[in-house]
Amino acid sequence: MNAATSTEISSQLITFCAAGMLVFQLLLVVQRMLLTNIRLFALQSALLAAVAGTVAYFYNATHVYIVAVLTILGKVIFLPWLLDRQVRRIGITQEIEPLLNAPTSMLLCGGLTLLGYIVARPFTALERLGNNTLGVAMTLVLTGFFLMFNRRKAITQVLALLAVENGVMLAAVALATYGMPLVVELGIFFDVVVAVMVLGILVYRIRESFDSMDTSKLNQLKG
Amino acid sequence: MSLLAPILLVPLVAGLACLLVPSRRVMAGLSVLAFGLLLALGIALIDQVLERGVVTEWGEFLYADALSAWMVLVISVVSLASAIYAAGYLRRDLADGAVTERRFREFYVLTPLFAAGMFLVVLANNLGVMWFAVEATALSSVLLVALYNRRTSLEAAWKYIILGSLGLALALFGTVFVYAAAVGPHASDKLPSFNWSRLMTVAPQFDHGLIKLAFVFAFIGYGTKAGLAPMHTWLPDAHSEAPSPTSAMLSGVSLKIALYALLRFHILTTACLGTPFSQHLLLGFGLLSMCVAAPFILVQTNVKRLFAYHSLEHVGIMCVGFGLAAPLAVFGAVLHMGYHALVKSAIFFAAGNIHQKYHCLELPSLGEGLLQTMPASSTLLALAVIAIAGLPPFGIFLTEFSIVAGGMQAGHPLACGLFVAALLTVFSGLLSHVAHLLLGTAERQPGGPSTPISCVAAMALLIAVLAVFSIWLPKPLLQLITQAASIIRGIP
Amino acid sequence: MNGLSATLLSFALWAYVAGMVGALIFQRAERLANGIGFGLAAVGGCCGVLSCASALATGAATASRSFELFPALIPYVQFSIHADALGCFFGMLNSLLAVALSIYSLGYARGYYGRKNVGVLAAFFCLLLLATTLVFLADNAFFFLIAWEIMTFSAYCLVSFEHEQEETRNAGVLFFIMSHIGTGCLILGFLLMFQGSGSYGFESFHALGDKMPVGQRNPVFLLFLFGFGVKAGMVPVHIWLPAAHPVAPTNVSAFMSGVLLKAGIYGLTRVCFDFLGTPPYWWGVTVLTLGTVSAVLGVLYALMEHDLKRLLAYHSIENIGIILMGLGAALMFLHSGHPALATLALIAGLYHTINHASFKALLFLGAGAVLHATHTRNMEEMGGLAKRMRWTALFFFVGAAAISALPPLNGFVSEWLTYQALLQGFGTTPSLIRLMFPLSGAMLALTGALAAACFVKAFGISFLGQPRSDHTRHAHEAPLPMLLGQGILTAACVFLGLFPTVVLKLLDPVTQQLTGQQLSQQLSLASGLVLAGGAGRAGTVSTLGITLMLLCLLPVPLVLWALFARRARTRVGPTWDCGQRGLTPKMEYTATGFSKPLRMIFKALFRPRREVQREYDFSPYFTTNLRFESHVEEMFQTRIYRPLRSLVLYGSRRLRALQAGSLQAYLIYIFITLLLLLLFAL
Amino acid sequence: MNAIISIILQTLLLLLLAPLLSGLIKNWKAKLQNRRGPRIWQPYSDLLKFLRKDMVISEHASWVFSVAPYVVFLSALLAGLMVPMLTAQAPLSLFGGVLAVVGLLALGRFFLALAGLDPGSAFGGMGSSREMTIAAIAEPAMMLAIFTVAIAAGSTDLSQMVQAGQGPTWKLFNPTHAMAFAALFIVLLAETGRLPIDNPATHLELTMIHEAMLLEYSGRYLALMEWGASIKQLVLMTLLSNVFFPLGIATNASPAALGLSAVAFGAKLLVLAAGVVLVETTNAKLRLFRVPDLLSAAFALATLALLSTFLFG
Repeated sequence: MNAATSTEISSQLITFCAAGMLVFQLLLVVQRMLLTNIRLFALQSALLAAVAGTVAYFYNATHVYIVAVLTILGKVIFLPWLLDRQVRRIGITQEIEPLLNAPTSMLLCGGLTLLGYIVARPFTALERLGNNTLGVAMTLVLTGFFLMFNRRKAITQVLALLAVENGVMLAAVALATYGMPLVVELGIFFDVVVAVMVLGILVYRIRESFDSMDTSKLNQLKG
Repeated sequence: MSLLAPILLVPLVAGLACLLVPSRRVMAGLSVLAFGLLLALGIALIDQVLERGVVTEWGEFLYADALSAWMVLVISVVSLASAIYAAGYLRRDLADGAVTERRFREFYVLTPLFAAGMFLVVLANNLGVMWFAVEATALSSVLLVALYNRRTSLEAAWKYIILGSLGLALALFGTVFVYAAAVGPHASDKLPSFNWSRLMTVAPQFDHGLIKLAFVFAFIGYGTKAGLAPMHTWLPDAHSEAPSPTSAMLSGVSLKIALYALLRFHILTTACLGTPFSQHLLLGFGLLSMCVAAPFILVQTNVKRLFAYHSLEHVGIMCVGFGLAAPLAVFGAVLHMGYHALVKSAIFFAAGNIHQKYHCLELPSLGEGLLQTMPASSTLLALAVIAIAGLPPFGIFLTEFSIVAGGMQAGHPLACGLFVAALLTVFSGLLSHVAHLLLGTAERQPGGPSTPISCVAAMALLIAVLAVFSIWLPKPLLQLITQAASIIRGIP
Repeated sequence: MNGLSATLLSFALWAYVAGMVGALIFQRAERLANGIGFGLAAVGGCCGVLSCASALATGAATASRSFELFPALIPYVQFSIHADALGCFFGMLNSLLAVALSIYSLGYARGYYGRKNVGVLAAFFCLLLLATTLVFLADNAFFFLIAWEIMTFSAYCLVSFEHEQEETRNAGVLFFIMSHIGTGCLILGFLLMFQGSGSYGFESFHALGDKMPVGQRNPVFLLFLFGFGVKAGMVPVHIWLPAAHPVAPTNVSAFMSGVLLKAGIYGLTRVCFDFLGTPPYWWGVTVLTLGTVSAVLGVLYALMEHDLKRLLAYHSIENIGIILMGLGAALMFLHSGHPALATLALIAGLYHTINHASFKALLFLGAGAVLHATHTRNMEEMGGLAKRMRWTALFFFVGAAAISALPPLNGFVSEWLTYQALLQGFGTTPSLIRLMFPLSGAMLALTGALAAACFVKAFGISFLGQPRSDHTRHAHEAPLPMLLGQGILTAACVFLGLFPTVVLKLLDPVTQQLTGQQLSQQLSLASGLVLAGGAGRAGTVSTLGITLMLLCLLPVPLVLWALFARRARTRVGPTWDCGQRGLTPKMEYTATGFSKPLRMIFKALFRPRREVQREYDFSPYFTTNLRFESHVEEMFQTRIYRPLRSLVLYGSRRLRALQAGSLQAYLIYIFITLLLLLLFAL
Repeated sequence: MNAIISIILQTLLLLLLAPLLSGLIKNWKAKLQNRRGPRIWQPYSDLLKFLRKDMVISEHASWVFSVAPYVVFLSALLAGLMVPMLTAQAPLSLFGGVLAVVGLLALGRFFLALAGLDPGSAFGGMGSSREMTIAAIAEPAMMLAIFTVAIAAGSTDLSQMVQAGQGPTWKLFNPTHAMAFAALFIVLLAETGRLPIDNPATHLELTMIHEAMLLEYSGRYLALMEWGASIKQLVLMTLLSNVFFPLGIATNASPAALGLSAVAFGAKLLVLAAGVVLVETTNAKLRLFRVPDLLSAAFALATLALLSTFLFG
């Protein structure tokens, strides 16, 4: 098939996946079951991998395949499994009452999405793959950020952090053509994994000495 | 001969070696040795840089200009001092049962890795790699912060890692934007390199809006790591809860490493936009940090937190210096990096000695008259405080003075007024706290063995170095700093 | 400045350095440390006096060039000094006190043997001397500020030398903070000038002068006025002074009020007359007003003190006020284009500067000797010391008479000159503002009279009458070095009083430099015997003549004795006291009682708090035990400084809520910052 | 040469005239109170008596006690030599003008007050405290009044002031002069320890001021003190009369002029004394804490005088 249609298809695919990621993000915001949150995150990462795959396929940039594979290995399989294990070991399944209740958070996320698109608007010219991926990425970052201070459980905060990471990666893959240089991609992936492991260690130690994972209990250091 | 690669490898090797060696003495000796070697390499690097201007290795993967060389020097000096200090300090901690064998080893493995990360930050040519290195320093230092495994230290570590990695995620976002700008609208199949050396050459063609956006994210991200208000909130916790050698490295260098990353973006942005956009951000947030630090210092009750906030203030000072962008100011700020690294580490060492003697750091319970109970450390602490308070003959007076002078040159009298006012407030707080801590008659004579010799030696070393370089800046060093300043001001 | 005095000067500086180092090296052997430190300081002082005096006398000071003291090894900096006339004048003052105080300290420091580290005391004293000398000679803003800061710092260390008492520590901290704030203003001021001149050198500042737009000169002036005013102890930023002077070791308090305050005066003179060009009118008005207020308030608060050293400290404020009156008047005359009058006023101010240095230091030394002998600063426990410490009493008396502006001593001369300047100032302007001159003159008169009252109290209560405590009863005369130190200053007071015209000659180069005028010819009549108050038929005075006449008239009473009282005998008996029996020290008038009338008259200002507690058995009319307490607290302390301090601390405590420990909150800070910056970037 | 002669003459004049003046005032007061009162030259015989008597010096007293009488006496005398009495040219005008006069009187007061404290008696201190207080609050009024005249004359030299006054500019009812004179008159009452500020006749412990300081003196020292006090009074009155009413003062040393000026001087003194007597007899002594009101009134008057120089040229 000719290039025109291929770009057509690719951009549609990418837009679709990005939108999906956004949807999962919003679900993540309202959902309070920890295990479900982890699943949602896994699905979001899968969509990210899909975006990467699309880019790799249609613009035959082979090294982006590596990104896709790494994403699947790391963010779709390994990290969810790790967190899942943590959660089961700790045996807490419910997130406690977040800072803002569901409707308010949804409203806020709507606002953030709007902001994301406003910020991203001037750069549509730069987007060759599907329009508004930058907007989506921006929104993912902002809402992930919101999710982070809206929740109290250590695990959810880690998830939120990873969601922000996803947003960044989306931007990396879709905005800057063909993803970043390979070194950087590897570095980022490696960092994310190590970060989560370190966080895991800390969560474990915190549970040891606080016998709870409620980070709002961590407020002895004042002034 | 190649220097950059060894500078990266030596600490890595040392760290990994510490995983294997059995004896504690060997570990301590090894790290001191490694950092001593690094110092030598750093000094050698200065010559090379002054000679060639820019040193690159591994096919442009590693890159060192005057600024990097200066940072390398600062890192290696402080790390050496803290290695010397740690030798006595951790032995004492082990004896007190503050740390276990395992944690002891952990310290000696992680500290060199931490250092290695910092070296990579300043030597990386690729902005993405630089980001990766910063994240690495964060991850390696987190476990050091949590070393004592107290509730408070875990809390501090948690806040540090969460805020830190969030910030770094944002920084990555900014990096991505820069890359996108580098790629430019017309995509070619050939991947453009993401190397600093190349970016600077093509900076002016970048998309302005994108670079602005990039700088905002990078500013928030690296600013968080550099402890700029209002992203500084992790800083007092982490710095006060970490073991003193680590606090010294955190306050002394790692803040400046993040600042270095920020500066790279600042240079890029200014080169691209040609407007003082980034300067204004630096100036504003610098002043904000100083003003935020001041009240916390006035009413602080914990010695280490006191000096942690003081570091916040000094980060602010440097940012103001860079933001004013006048030759004098930038020169002062660059020099300030070095002086502050020396003094602040010495101060945290003193805090560590106090803690090991009194087993607490709360000013009220410490009481007064430390000059009597621990004369050596107290005298050195007094000297360090004189220096950090910006009193002559120590160099910080010179740097702060020239920053203000630069501000006047650049025509920001109000900013200068605010700057001086913040300095005065901080001075008042610092002086009243320290005077009441050191002077007077001690009610209780704390027991326990006297401070290990190495703990005092490290302080003395730093203060001596400071004193010497306050009144005498050797030609090459001066040249280096001037070059670094001109790099920051975007004059290659 | 010619070779000889230059070498002498460098010799003095080296002596101070050597003294400092030596004292530190030998601090274990305290006698040796004392001897080396203070001995070398004295030597350096002598060299300094010779050097500066010769430079002024030979006029070498006017011709002197600025030269590099030592090459700077750090960029943007020069350590250049320039012993010009003004610098030499203050340097002379500094060295003079250095001699007297160091000799005094040789004896005074013995009191610390075994208790404190005398070596450190001597070392910091030498450092202080070094720093002050450099402050007066520095020719470069950066170098000046370095010397200034070292001076402040060493002064702080000396003030908190006896840091065992809480009071001392707090006073030291207050002093350091206040003067550091002052320094901040100085830095800003200098750098504002630097902005105009593009160099730190004083030469360039001088060249800048009028070229600077007034809109820019005004803030500079205000900054300098505040910065130097703090150091000089000008009301309302004097607050540190009465706290710090009493608690310092006496030789240090003497040096502080003798020289340290004068550093502020030096700076003000240097800036206003040398740098800032022709002053706007309101500068002079401000300085004159502040001077008057300082003078009156200083002496009034001094009257309320019964702590001898605090009393003296408040008098320093008063005298600084008098000096500022001279300077302010000079500024006004400069504006209205009367250089000769300006010179007269300037001379009055500078003359009073050196006078105050001599007699205030003398008084402090006396107080130190008393403290040394009686171990108390509280006048209520003294009395009858004139018989136990004859020499100290004599010296203190001379100082008291001098500071009360009594002829023929030096205080009288400088105040006389001030009066002259103020009176002749009346004609300089048609506007209503000219009323300021006689009115501030009247205030000066009030100040003088109150000072006299205060020193009648100070001398009378502590040296006359009967001893009020055992310590005082067994007081002994101070050791020889201490007396020697006081003697030198007494001689200085008398000389400055009797031979004003000589001093005026020394002042010529200074005024030449600052206002381009030399008045010593006009002001000295009858070959220097008589001091004239300016050209034409303005008044004249001759302290020497007065003294001689008093001696000449002495025969009158003696003749009367010879004529009538040949057979009259004199015998010593108990005090009559209207026939009361058993007079005890308790019945003597107390210091508090002495100042009671003035306390009542100025009630509105002092707002004295008095607590009377009476215990009685059966009827309130038969009191068994009575306790009376009366405090006067300083208005500025209670109205301005304390509220300000507590406000700041309160605000800071509230701000700590920002760091409440909640991670969520911290994240929100970052989030909000991010959003704001995004909007900013758009 | 004739400078020395004039000095000697004026010294004698001061020494001899002073007691007479106080005697006169005492006598006239008595007359106004329908008493016979002491003879005019009673003070002379008092002084002689004191001179002849033995004296007792307190055991607590120090050297100040014995130096004070000389200083008080001599400073008053020297101050007198700086004030023009008969000739416009005061013998010692070169050695100091009005400021020096004030300074010398202050010197005397300083010693007097110290002498009051010296024997450690209960009353001396009270006396000196009050003396210094009143002097202090009288000082600004006095100075301001003097300044107004000095400014008009353009000099602080008394002879200059007198000559300037003699000039054509002098008007009897110049408001400036009138107010300044009034102010200075009140100060005179305060300085010479007259009613309503102090009662020279009393020895009631709690009300006296000047006398309280002399309590411990006896014999020839007391004589010097009293004499010094009266000389001071004479000096001040001369100052007042000659500066404000420089009528008939001899500008040259011709006998005729001197005679005329002597007459004029005597007349002026008599008038002034009469004024003092009137005030003393018609007023009761003020409470100590009411004195400031009086003196502040004097200060206000002096300020008004100053203002009027500004207003009326």
